[in-house]
Amino acid sequence: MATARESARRSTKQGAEPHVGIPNDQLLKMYRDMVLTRRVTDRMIALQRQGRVAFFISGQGQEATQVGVTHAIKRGTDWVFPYYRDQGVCIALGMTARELMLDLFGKAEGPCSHGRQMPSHFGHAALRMVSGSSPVATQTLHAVGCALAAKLRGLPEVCITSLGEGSTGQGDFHEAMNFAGVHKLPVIFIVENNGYAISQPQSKEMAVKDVADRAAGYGFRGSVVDGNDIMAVYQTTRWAVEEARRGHGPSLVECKTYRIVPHSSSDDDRRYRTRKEVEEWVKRDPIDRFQKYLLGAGILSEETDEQMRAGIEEEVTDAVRYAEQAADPDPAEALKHVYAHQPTGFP
Amino acid sequence: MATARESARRSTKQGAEPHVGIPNDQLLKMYRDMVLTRRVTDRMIALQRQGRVAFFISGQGQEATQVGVTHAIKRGTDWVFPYYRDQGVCIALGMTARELMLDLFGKAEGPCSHGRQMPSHFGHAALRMVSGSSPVATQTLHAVGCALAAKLRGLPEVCITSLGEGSTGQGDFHEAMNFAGVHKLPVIFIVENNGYAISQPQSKEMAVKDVADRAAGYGFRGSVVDGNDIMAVYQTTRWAVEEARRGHGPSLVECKTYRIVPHSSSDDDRRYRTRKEVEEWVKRDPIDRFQKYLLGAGILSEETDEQMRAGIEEEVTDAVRYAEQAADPDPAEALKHVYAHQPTGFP
Amino acid sequence: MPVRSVLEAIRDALREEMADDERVFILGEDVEEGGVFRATDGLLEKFGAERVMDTPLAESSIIGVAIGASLNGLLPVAEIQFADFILPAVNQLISEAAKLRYRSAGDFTCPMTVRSPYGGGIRGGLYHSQCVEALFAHVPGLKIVCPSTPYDYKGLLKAAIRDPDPVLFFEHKKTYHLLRGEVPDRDFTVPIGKAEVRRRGDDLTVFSYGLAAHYTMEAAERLSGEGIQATVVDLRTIQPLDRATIIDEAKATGKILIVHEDNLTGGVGAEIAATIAQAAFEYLDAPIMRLAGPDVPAVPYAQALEDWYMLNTDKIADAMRRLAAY
Amino acid sequence: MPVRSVLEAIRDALREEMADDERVFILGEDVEEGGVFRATDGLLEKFGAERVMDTPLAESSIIGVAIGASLNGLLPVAEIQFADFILPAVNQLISEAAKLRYRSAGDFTCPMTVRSPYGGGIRGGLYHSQCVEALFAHVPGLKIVCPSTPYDYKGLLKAAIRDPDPVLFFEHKKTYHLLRGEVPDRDFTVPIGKAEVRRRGDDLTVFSYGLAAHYTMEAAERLSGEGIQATVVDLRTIQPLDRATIIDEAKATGKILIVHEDNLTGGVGAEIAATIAQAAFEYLDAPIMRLAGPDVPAVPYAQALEDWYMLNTDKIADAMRRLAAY
Ligand SMILES: Cc1ncc(C[n+]2csc(CCOP(=O)(O)OP(=O)(O)O)c2C)c(N)n1
Ligand SMILES: Cc1ncc(C[n+]2csc(CCOP(=O)(O)OP(=O)(O)O)c2C)c(N)n1
Ligand SMILES: [Mg+2]
Ligand SMILES: [Mg+2]
Repeated sequence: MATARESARRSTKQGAEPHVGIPNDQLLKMYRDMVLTRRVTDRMIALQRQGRVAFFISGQGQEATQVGVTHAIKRGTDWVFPYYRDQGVCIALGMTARELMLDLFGKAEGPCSHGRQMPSHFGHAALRMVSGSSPVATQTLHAVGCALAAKLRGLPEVCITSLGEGSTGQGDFHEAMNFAGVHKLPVIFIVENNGYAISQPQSKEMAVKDVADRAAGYGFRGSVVDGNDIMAVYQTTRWAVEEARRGHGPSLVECKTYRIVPHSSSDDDRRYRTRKEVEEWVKRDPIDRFQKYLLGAGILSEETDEQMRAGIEEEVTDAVRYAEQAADPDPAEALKHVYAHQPTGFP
Repeated sequence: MATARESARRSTKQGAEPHVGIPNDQLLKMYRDMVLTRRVTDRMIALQRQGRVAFFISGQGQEATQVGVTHAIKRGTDWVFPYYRDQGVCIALGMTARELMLDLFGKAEGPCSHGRQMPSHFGHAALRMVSGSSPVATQTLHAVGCALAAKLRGLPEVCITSLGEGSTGQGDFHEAMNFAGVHKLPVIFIVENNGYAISQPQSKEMAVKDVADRAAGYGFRGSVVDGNDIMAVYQTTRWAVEEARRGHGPSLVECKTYRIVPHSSSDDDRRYRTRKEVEEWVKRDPIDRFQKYLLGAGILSEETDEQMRAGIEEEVTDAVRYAEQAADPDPAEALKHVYAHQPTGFP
Repeated sequence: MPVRSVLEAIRDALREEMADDERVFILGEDVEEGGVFRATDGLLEKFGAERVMDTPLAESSIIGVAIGASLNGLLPVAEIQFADFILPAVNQLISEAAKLRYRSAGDFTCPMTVRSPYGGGIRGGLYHSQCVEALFAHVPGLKIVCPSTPYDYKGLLKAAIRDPDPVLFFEHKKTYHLLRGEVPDRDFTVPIGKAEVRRRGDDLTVFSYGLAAHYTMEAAERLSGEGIQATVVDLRTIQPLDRATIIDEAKATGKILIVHEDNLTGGVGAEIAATIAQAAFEYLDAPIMRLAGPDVPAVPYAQALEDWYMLNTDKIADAMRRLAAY
Repeated sequence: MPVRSVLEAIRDALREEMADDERVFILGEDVEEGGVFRATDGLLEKFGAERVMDTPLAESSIIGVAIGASLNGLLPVAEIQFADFILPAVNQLISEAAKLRYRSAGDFTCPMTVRSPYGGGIRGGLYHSQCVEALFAHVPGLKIVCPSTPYDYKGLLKAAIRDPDPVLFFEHKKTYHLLRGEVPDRDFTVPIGKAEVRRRGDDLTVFSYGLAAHYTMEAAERLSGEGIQATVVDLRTIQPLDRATIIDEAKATGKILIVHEDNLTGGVGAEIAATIAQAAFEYLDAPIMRLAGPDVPAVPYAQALEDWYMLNTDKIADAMRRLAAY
């Protein structure tokens, strides 16, 4: 069994040719997913500031992690248990800008909750992305249970679940890791380590530098990867997915990244971190970085890039227009779906 | 920081002169505490079989761990958050055979719960042993909180808490370890690893051999020690206590041991383990082992041993007589102590 | 018809459901070995380790994993060793299991059953005696079943396993061996959400469930000899309540007693009383009475204290007499 | 007298108690920075990092650590960021905090306060809107406070911090800035366990608490203009209930409405109704009515759905009119 340290090394040793084994069209799709994610969330910020939506939360800065991870799985076969920042996961999985905007506006047609949950409580039955709640880390156990069922039923399915580094403090995360280890389940824990849990720096959440160190205590692999390097994220997750599919059990992949925006539209991050720190990270923006790489490697041309971005703008604009005009949920339906069959209520 | 492996080595490297630094009278007291613990629990078994008490649970086989740990702390200053097998902790801490028997019989005078809890839910205000519940691992968080208060108040107090290896699967254990690590608290987690959680062998509880491996994931020391070697347990815990008192933070000490009896009076361990396995461990009985050592080292004579044991028999017999005749709790008091001041109930 | 204890009825239901539907599997602590009450005895041998599975000692994971497995085509039957130990799993039950269907407007569901022994009278003290049903009876999205007869145990457990929603199936541990009765060998279910009128009388109506329902029947038989005729309603399902039956049977006699072992304040009896006080007010001939456990944190251990806490036939008969005389 | 918002009253109480008693300290998520609702704003600067302490993101540890700290001479005030997130800590609250005194017959106690924002109406959706008081109202050993006026927030929070038992102090988050009122600058407490009659009228009695109590007062004023005079009782403490006041005020008018935001079934209103149906039965002139949230798992997000769920002055006034006309 590889220790956290070993596999961390393994995953960063890809150095020489980081995109080896990733076809060009996939690289371009990854890039497009990242840009689309960013532009969708940019627009969400604007909509909230304009008072057109009540609330908004995003993972800006974490797109390489989210898109990289998701490209490593088999969409439609594998299961996804994301967390509230995972717009990049949603888009890479196949959710459309329209669907994300429907969710933001709380519309009946929104695939995540049909207007019942706050935005960013992702879920999409057709895409095997399971509806999540707000209390953090609970979804990690659902991923484990889903992986258990896959194993018991002999299905070649892998489950991935993501959460923030602060959320690893929850008891449920420990129980999920432990259960997955004991039963050697095909599940991958993605820790999107952005250094903060709302206002609290990582040092107030744990006494170690790497969450990945904990995997050894559950008998499986833990890797640390530069979460702003989409190819590294992809390669590491890919390897973990293959291991899981081969019956070699779970992995933890810790992606070191940063959210370059406040926690949510209700947060003012100037209270707890310097502008300088944020700017440093903005300089390391994962999208710019990947763009440069693709241009340098001749995989992307300036022209294609511009065309792609223009298409994305249209897509986002269309999405907002569509979602804003879509129907609100009907209160007459609000008593439904408590149970499969509505009980006769109070007379 | 010492890793689990390093400190495990450290603690077993005492080899040459295992009792170095432990005064003879303390060695003899340790021995007496072990024998008294065993004889008290022997009698409890008998009383339950005779139908004189309803229920009984013990840590027979784990006495070296329990007594060794407790001798390493400052009694009356340090705080103890034990678990249900810890008769040896109770006795080494200063609880009398009478008090344990009062608890067993559920008598009003019993110091643990005054007849309100099942036996073995230890607690003793004067001895700084805090009343425990049945749901496992909850007490580890109380120990952490108590250690936090000691640190905040600048008191030189250390908190120890014990639990079984199966119980480390609970979320609360993770949260306790994590909190203790972040705040570098004077708390020591004693894992009494007896290989089973009721019927489940360790392999069904975790995918690792040593729970101590997990400590590194929380940023502090983890040690593995032969829990049937009282001097090794003592030395390792002693070291951990000193580190804690010096402000060097928490430790985890994993004591590998075995319960040579069924889980409780309600359990039939023939269903899940062979007699051969149990007999192997009975041969490694920690009390016999320590007795031999003390005799060999000339610290204990056959004669002193016999006298000591005779005294213990009397003590236990007296305890049973006293406890059985003691007053039962009065139902007229049963509504008390829900709150400090009893609310006016239903009219 | 064969006579079965409660425990045997439970075991029969599990075995039959597992044989009939390969999606059904059991997970929990010590279940492979048969469980501390032996409810799963023999199932490992019959169905193998893939369908009877020991879990780590962590209740939140038992429930969370069951939810996840139910999402992927299985029908988990999770055992929580004692109902007292369901508390570490409350977040998974209330935030997740109860709300998954609602929060996705039906796109995701978690058909699962959680079995757990509850209740006192076996010298279990504070933490092996608790009734926990009222904690969940406030939570829409969960179903809660507390049967009292071996017949209902079997029929309701089968119904729970087949139910498309999460069901908490609470088993009064004192009744495991105490209560015996006729139970068909064949397949049958008892509908969740339906109360059962166990006996009818004109003088008063008593609502109860679980062990208390058994004592209530004994008390009613005793009072019958004294000329007091009681209707006894066994609620069986605690959530969703069978309000129609409750209201009808309350109206029929106008004198209402609600009996449960769980402590009084905020117990299931409060909702029954409130329902009747609103919907059957004009039919009431007496104050709505509740007889329940005292408002202490749980059943204390010493025999004298346990006796003080627990219901029995005498206590119930006394309350019925008092109400009948009103 | 100075005028304060609910949030300011809470902050004042915290600051004064911390200044007066050095055993008082605050722990929770993001509390150093002031907390997501800014209730602890300025306290770190004033009292230092030893007395205002960020914790890891793990509610069970927040409560468990608070219990442990209270055992060793401190008076913890734990913040749970949203009441919805108290659920992972239910085991520590119900198995530990609520039972420590009882299980040791008074040898050990845990004086601690748990503050948490609850309630809907701020577009918080299913998991940032829940009322959780009823889950704990069944648990002897815990005290539960749900104030409605800035004055009571300050006085009751001070009483909670000084109370020898664990107190859950729930703050309706929509009232933080919405409600303002006179609050003395000086030290005072409001007793836990006492309801307050906010206004008196002969036609009906309405029981309520929290934001609903505020709306109920508005509705009562409105109805007063229509000639309907209501007594309004603000319960303030949910556990232990002030049964004496409840029964007296129920008897006084004989027409009872209970109003709460939390969903109906098994809510706090059930216990109030049951209490009255037993102890004030002969004084009743009408069915006991409850007006409460619909029985769905929680408040949905979309504005139309949230409006559908939430109480307001109109809905309460309608219910009062209907009852008065009975
Ligand atoms: C159980 C629970 N407690 C508290 C919260 C409130 N909360 C939402 S996000 C968050 C911080 C999460 O930090 P982290 O896990 O690092 O993820 P990030 O937001 O940084 O991506 C907190 C405290 C919650 N959602 N759930
Ligand atoms: C939360 C909880 N779940 C289940 C139980 C029932 N139970 C009591 S002891 C035990 C096994 C504990 O095993 P371990 O931690 O290894 O300690 P040991 O008994 O072996 O000393 C179980 C499952 C419990 N007490 N608490
Ligand atoms: Mg983070
Ligand atoms: Mg063990």
